[in-house]
Amino acid sequence: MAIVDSAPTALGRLETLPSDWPVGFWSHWGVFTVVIIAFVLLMVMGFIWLERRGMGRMQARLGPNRAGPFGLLQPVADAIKVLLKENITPAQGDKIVHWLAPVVVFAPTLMIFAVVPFSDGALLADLNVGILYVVAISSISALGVFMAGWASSNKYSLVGAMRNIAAVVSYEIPLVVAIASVVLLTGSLSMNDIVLAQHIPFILLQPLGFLIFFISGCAEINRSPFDLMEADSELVAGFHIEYSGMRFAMFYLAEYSEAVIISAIITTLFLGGWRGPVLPPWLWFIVKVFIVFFVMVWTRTTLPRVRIDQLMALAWKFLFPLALINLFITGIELLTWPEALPWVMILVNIAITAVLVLLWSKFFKLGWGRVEV
Amino acid sequence: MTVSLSAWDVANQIKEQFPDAVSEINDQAILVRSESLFEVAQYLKNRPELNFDYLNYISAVDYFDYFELVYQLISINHNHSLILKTRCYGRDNPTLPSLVSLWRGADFQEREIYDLIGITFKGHPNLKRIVLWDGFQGHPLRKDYL
Amino acid sequence: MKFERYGKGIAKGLTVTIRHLLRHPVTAQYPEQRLNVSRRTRGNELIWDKEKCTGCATCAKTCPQGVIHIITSVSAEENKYVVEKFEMDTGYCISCGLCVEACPYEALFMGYAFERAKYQRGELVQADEMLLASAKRRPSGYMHPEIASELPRQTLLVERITEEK
Amino acid sequence: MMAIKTEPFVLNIGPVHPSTHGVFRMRATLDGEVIVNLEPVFGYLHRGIEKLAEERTYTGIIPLTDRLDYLASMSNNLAYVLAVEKLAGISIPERAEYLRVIIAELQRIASHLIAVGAFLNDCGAFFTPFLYMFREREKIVDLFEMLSGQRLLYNYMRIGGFTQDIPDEFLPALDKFVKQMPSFIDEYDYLLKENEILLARAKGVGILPKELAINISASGPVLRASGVKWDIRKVDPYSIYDRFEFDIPTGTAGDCYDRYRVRVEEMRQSLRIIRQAMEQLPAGPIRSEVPHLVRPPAGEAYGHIEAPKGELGFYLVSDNSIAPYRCHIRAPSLLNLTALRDMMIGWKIQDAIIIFGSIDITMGEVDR
Repeated sequence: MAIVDSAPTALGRLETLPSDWPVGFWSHWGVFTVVIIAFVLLMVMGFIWLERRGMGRMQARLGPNRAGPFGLLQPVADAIKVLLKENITPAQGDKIVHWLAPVVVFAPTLMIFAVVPFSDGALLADLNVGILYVVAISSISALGVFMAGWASSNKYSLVGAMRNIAAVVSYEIPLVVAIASVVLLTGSLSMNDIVLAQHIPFILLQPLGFLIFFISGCAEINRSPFDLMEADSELVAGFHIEYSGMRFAMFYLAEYSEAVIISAIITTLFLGGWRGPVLPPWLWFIVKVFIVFFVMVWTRTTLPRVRIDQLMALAWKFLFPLALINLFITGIELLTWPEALPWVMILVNIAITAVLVLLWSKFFKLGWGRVEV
Repeated sequence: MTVSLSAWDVANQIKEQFPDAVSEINDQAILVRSESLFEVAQYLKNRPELNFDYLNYISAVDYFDYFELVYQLISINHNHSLILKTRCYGRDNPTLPSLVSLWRGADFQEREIYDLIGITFKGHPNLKRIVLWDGFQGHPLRKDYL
Repeated sequence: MKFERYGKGIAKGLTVTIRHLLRHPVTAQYPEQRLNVSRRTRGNELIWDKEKCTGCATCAKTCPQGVIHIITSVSAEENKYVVEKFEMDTGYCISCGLCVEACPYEALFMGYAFERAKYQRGELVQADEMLLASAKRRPSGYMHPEIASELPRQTLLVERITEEK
Repeated sequence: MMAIKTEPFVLNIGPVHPSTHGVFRMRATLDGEVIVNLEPVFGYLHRGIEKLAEERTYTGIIPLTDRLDYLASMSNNLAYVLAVEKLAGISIPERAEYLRVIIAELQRIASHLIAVGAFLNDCGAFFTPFLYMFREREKIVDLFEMLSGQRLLYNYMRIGGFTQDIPDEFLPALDKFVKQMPSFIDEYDYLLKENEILLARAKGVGILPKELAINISASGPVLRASGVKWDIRKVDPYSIYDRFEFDIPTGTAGDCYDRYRVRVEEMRQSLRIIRQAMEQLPAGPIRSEVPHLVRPPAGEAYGHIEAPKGELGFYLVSDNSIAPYRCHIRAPSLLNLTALRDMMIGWKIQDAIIIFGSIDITMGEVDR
């Protein structure tokens, strides 16, 4: 009932509200939509460039360096190439779903940016349930992935899609619990408030939460060592094996914009968002996002891939209990010493993290994974 | 150094057990009759002094009148080797006993010989063409294949 | 996953990759930056010395692919063979160098160049004048040490790696 | 465990697949992700080398042998020329013997580098070990290019020796390589040897028990990883291997990790052999007097070497003509695949890929 009641008021408020917004609601909306799309596309290009160049240098080669200075225009060249390619739909595939899947995967990634603050208050919609919105919307793309896997009528893509669903569903839980402990600290679900509350970055107050969030985030967006949904040495390309041309470009774009999102959310939740000295806030934000992504590139370059049962076990046996314990410890800390000095809390939390990880590693063992058939 | 066992000695041991099995002996190899190939091979594998547990290779040669199969047996424990040969007459449907149940290493090699030379191995669990496709006509490694 | 080692191995691996970020890449930028090939390189062409060739066809007999076709006639006044046609199909050539090795009169050379892609298959068949040496078609030192000593020294990766580990 | 009814389905892994190392096809029956049945399908790269060899001269076959295991052409050349020399009773000069050892061991390192790199790449380490290994292999390929003029299909060995003597700059470059290489091997060990994910993926996976390994005629690192100390260089020394000191690394469990470790350790041992051979390398001719067209007496011979992939042997039958009557190739890659099904059943697709990668085959040799 409350929703129905409040709906007209909310709409009414929109008409009158934006005293601090430049030219009213619709122009604000328009400007930020353009900003977000431009931001996402540029960041994706930057990420692709960073990944290919960074990985190239780590692998003792140069990486793309022909298109533009330092190969900066390589993503543009890639985009042009891929747009000129033929769109192929498998003859046995489900045409409509096959066509729809890239859209379903890509659209939510743009929607999430509505709540990511680039600077104080500079965001499309300062939802008071911001982080909940992020969690809710980001799960939608899993549906698109499964649509792609199913509609391609290819066994590889189906297996890849199944793996993806399994991974996303499992890793959502430690992810959300890790977020919950951050929310406990701030007392608000709004992304902007979370940033404002970080006088010291939460990575220090919540080291364990950060670790869990980072690992589950990597798993959510299929980055190595959890990239078994599109494992190129096993499933060739996973769910998008049958895609080409523009639709493939959408998947490619979605993959990297998901990486942008996870980096942006890690930045917002744990690294103090746009806060930082000297440089303008938006630049701080971008720099931090790039640093987070660089760590992902670094791990991708180094680590082998885990197996699907190990992936699930890691989520359920390692991350999930640790996330719960982290949540409890955070709650207890807040209840017992609400006024404790932050630096004491940092030391205590880092100690707790170290002890817990070591302890869990001791207990945690996997079977060899062979199934008798 | 892998010692090549004297074919004469081994042949004498085989003759004690299977008097009719050996048809010809020379310095390098023992030629056994194709009917008793399996028994002789089994004997060579299981006799502790010989203990040929490793089948190194099988080769088949087309001599027009007959096909000659060459088995090199090795004992990992004793580090000695022996060449066992057998002949298979008739070009239409040459048949030999399969040794897969003794040495599984014979699996692909017998399939290959079946494929390229055209010798059927009785008792092979999965005897079909290995490198050529199923409908292929002829056996390329025969000397009369052009 | 065994976490008995607390991710120590993962951390070790990460240090190796990050250290490579600061090292020189080993890639050569091909069209601009050309490395010297071996002095004995067996390029995908054959160079023929018409003066030295006696038309004995040893090369044609040696060639495992049967690439070389040589037609000779007998010249009565000079009492020797005259090569009427010396043709080879580089499309079938496997660059094994056996012909150069076999030639008793040292009239054949492997080519030093390696960029001999053609647009038409027909262009791969080379005969007579096309096979002669020229500024663009330099012979390599394969089986010809006297030529090898004049060619530039081969670029070796082992000498370009400067970092000690 | 659970009562969900599942239905197995058939998945063709290959022939065009990034991890089948060539055109190999595994017809896998899967229950979910678990392999319940598997059938290897060969023949996509069959060129009939054994038949082609019957109509070429003895020297003309050497380029063909390059194309068997194209990642270890020198080893193939060596096995073949040893068989012919045995058949024709040709002895070769001392210097050539030493050079053959050096080259064969270099080739072993090059081949193992690819095997290890490809195996780690199959495990999912995104091309990093692969490219590092390729960098090291590049150095060896450079050396071989200096010798033979080509980078993949060397065609360098001849019956009775070599085509040409080594150039002057070869030994200094080799010396530099031998000095550099151990630190690089250490570094790659540091990169992934103790990596927890790799241990979890490869340890205990794809076990080939000792008895089965012997029974299927496995050879090379696959056999040794199962704990059988069987190396042709030691048990039946060909060429002059009895003059060098080296160990045979063996595994214990016979799993993928052991096969990977055995290969890495073999690289170190190969470096050891090269160092010894370089010290002892005598001067002198590199080719004995062999007629242009070899006509071995009628008879048969089997020459075998410990190639990087296993025991590579050539069984040659001569009828006193310029071409062999029969040339049978004992291909280690093919025989090592015999137990593929046993190793893979019950594992998941991901394991199947790394088990296959750890066997290290080259399709040129499997299909011939």
